[in-house]
Amino acid sequence: MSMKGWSREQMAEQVALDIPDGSYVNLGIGIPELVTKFVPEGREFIYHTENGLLGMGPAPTPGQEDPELINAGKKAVTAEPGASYFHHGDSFTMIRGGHIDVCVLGTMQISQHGDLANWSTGAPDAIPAVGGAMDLVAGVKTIFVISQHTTKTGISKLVSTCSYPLTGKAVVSRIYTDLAIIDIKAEGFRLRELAPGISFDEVCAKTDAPLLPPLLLPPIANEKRE
Amino acid sequence: MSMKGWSREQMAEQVALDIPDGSYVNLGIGIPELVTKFVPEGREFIYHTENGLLGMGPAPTPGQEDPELINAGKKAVTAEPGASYFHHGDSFTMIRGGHIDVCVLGTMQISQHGDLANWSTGAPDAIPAVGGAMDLVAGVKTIFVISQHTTKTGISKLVSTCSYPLTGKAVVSRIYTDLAIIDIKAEGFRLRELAPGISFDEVCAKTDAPLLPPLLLPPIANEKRE
Amino acid sequence: MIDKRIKTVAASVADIPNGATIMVGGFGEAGSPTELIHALIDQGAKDLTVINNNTGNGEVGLAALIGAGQVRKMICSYPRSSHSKVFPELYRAGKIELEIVPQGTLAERIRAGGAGIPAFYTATTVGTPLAKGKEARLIKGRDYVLEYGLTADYALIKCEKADAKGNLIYNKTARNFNPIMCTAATVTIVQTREIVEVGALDPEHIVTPNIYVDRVVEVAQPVIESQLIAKGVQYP
Amino acid sequence: MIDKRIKTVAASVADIPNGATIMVGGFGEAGSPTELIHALIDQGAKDLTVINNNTGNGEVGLAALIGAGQVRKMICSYPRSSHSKVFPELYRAGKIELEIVPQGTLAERIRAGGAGIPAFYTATTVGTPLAKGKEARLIKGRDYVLEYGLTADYALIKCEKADAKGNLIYNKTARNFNPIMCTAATVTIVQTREIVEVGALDPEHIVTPNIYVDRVVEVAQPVIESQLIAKGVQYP
Repeated sequence: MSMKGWSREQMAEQVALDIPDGSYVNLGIGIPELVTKFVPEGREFIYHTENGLLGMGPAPTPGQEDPELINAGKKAVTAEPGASYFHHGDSFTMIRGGHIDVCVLGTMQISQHGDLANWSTGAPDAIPAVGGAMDLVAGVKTIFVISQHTTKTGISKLVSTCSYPLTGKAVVSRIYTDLAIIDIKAEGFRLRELAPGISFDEVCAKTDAPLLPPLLLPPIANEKRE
Repeated sequence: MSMKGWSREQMAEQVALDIPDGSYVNLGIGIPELVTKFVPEGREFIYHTENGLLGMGPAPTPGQEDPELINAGKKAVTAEPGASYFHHGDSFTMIRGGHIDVCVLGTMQISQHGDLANWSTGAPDAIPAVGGAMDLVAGVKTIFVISQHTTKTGISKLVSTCSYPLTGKAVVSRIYTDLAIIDIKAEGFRLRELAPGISFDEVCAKTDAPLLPPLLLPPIANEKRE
Repeated sequence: MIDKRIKTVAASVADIPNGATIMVGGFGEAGSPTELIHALIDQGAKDLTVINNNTGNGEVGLAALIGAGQVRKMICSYPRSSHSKVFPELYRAGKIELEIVPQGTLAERIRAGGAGIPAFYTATTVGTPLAKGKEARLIKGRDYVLEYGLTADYALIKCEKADAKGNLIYNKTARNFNPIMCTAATVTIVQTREIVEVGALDPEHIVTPNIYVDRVVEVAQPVIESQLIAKGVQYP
Repeated sequence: MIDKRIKTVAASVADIPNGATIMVGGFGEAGSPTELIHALIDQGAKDLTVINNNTGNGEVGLAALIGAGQVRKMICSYPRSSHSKVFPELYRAGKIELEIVPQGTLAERIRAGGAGIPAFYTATTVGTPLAKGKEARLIKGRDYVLEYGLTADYALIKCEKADAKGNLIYNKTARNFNPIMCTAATVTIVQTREIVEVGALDPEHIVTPNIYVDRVVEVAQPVIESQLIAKGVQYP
């Protein structure tokens, strides 16, 4: 059976490949949490969780959970050597102050301008619940989004303009979907890499906004053009 | 020899008598520091120093000084049991946030409206140096001033309007001088108590603003008038 | 001499009046002062405004306080919960108000309230529906909104160890909102696993200096909310 | 893997360019990174803006840096010193600029700079000459002025113990401005009495989490400024 597209794990692996050694990283709940499984050999990431821990480690072995050592998703975690605890004011100093290098988030919609909508459908009976998402997108240096390209019913999550309420405006740098890696550029969605067995036309068809082909000029040619 | 007026120590003692048990207290440099010697029996004050110590104790015995355990005047101090260290941001959270009960400061001038001028003469060649005084008067609940009534050349420090640059506007509650204890009221300087051997007329003569006599109505009479 | 110890949780919350604004520490169940909240349910104060990141779990602690109809308004970042229907039902029925504040802005507003900062600018919520009605300002080329400091009449706090003077240390991520809430309330009431001798806590390690604490009550073996929920406990 | 250790103080400050803005930790001599400052004197960067509560003592440390003519502008609360004539002479000669900021506002501006708060309101300086030129605002019946966050290109920091990842703890009142300055600089350079194993510092006791620290250099026996001054030492 030939592979077509990326699995959730493979999407997370692609994200991990793009995070430099020594980065301070905050991972959203869900698929983003899988990034920890794919840290490339020779690199070290330090994980931050909003509820007051820098140097978060993986889930403890069953039976070793401590109800007072949890992550922002309220699941039991561990602390790595060199970790530190701090209060919520200090934790968001790290976020809002631009000290976290990379945040990886899931999404409901993302626009060609990098607008993110991942906290509310805006439905009249929805109870608004934003958590730390607006702080993260406003403060973290680089926002990566990891998400299925379309909803379960086939509707594109990549859109010209978000119809859902925004989490942040022009905040996302790059999107990792099951079909492709796409940069957000001044000119809009720009394909960076296709998943195995996926064609440019297929991604275009499933993207509800213009998708630009990758820039293929080799770096040396670019330099010469300067 | 009959006593006339209060000594520096006696001024400090009068201040100490007016500080309730359990108060958090910040003492300015100079005469205010003497307050620690006169804490009334059965009372406990906890001393704060701006440079990051709550629970400051007295100067260490000579030879026991630690250059990394100092007060805001940069003199060696000690830490009492129950003391804590914190950074400057947190230290001024205590001050600006209204958590310190009493601050005792020296002064150059004080007006009948409670304006304090204790940081600069405003002379053209003076190098401005304000330290934490403006933060203290803006943030501490009760500001007591302790000072000689006049300068060495006999000029009143208690004035109608300060001619020196202000440290804070309408911030002082009470003044303790060598001659008297004077409240700052909406109506101006109001005598509270005379030092031994000092007459009301003498204090009036040495005060460069109207001085009102003490309110002599007993509390019971006051209640009846309500 | 200074001794802030109180014998019982009931006595520690006895004076909280109807209409009070109360900060409640904890993030999820970690650092949640469940015994103090239960004492407040027993006490019965009504018409409360409660500030907490969430709206409680199951039918114990904060969720039970809300369920008892004692809370008029919640200020929080994330009122959803996987184990609680209490808040959503009251909210949909129009029986409780909600002020939604992003988690970092909530933390900073509390910190500002405690630090005597009446208002500050932040980029959080710019360009989103939560910026609606907020004063906007361009500073050095970036858009910000104005946010106001938050204070409260009371704070209900949980910590690991305390001394009689009110110095506190916490356990791991149970620290969360507790230290900043201590600074922002007029009266800070603390439940602690252990009361230690004054001087037993290293001055370098104290997280909440005693100036922020008014009452300390020992709760040696606090309940764990998730265990109560697993057992189906409803308070009271 | 993450290892922020640098072998020498000279290497740790080698890249500081002319015109840099530098936060220098310490209050008086306590917590003053004297060896880092001396390395900066040796390095020779000029036209610096320096943020420190004071202007140094005697003719060593910050006073020596100022005396060497490397500082264009000082931002501080209290430029007077009983043991130093360096700053007053340059100031009166018009050779150095001074921005005077109340101590608490200085601390809060640094804290705000590190916390992504571009500006905040405070009551400090209201009604005084230092409020001149500041935007005023009435909030809930009280007057405030607007103050802006401060950031720097570099911070020079002294601490007691550090690990290779850059976690820090301090000693007593030598903590002072150091932790907040760590948060507000693009590059934070730390001299520490001791470098310990990663994991040797208790996660509950770390004052500066490693995210704020870029370079750590061990200075096992730092000079004590007051002792140098007593001996009449002039640097270099």
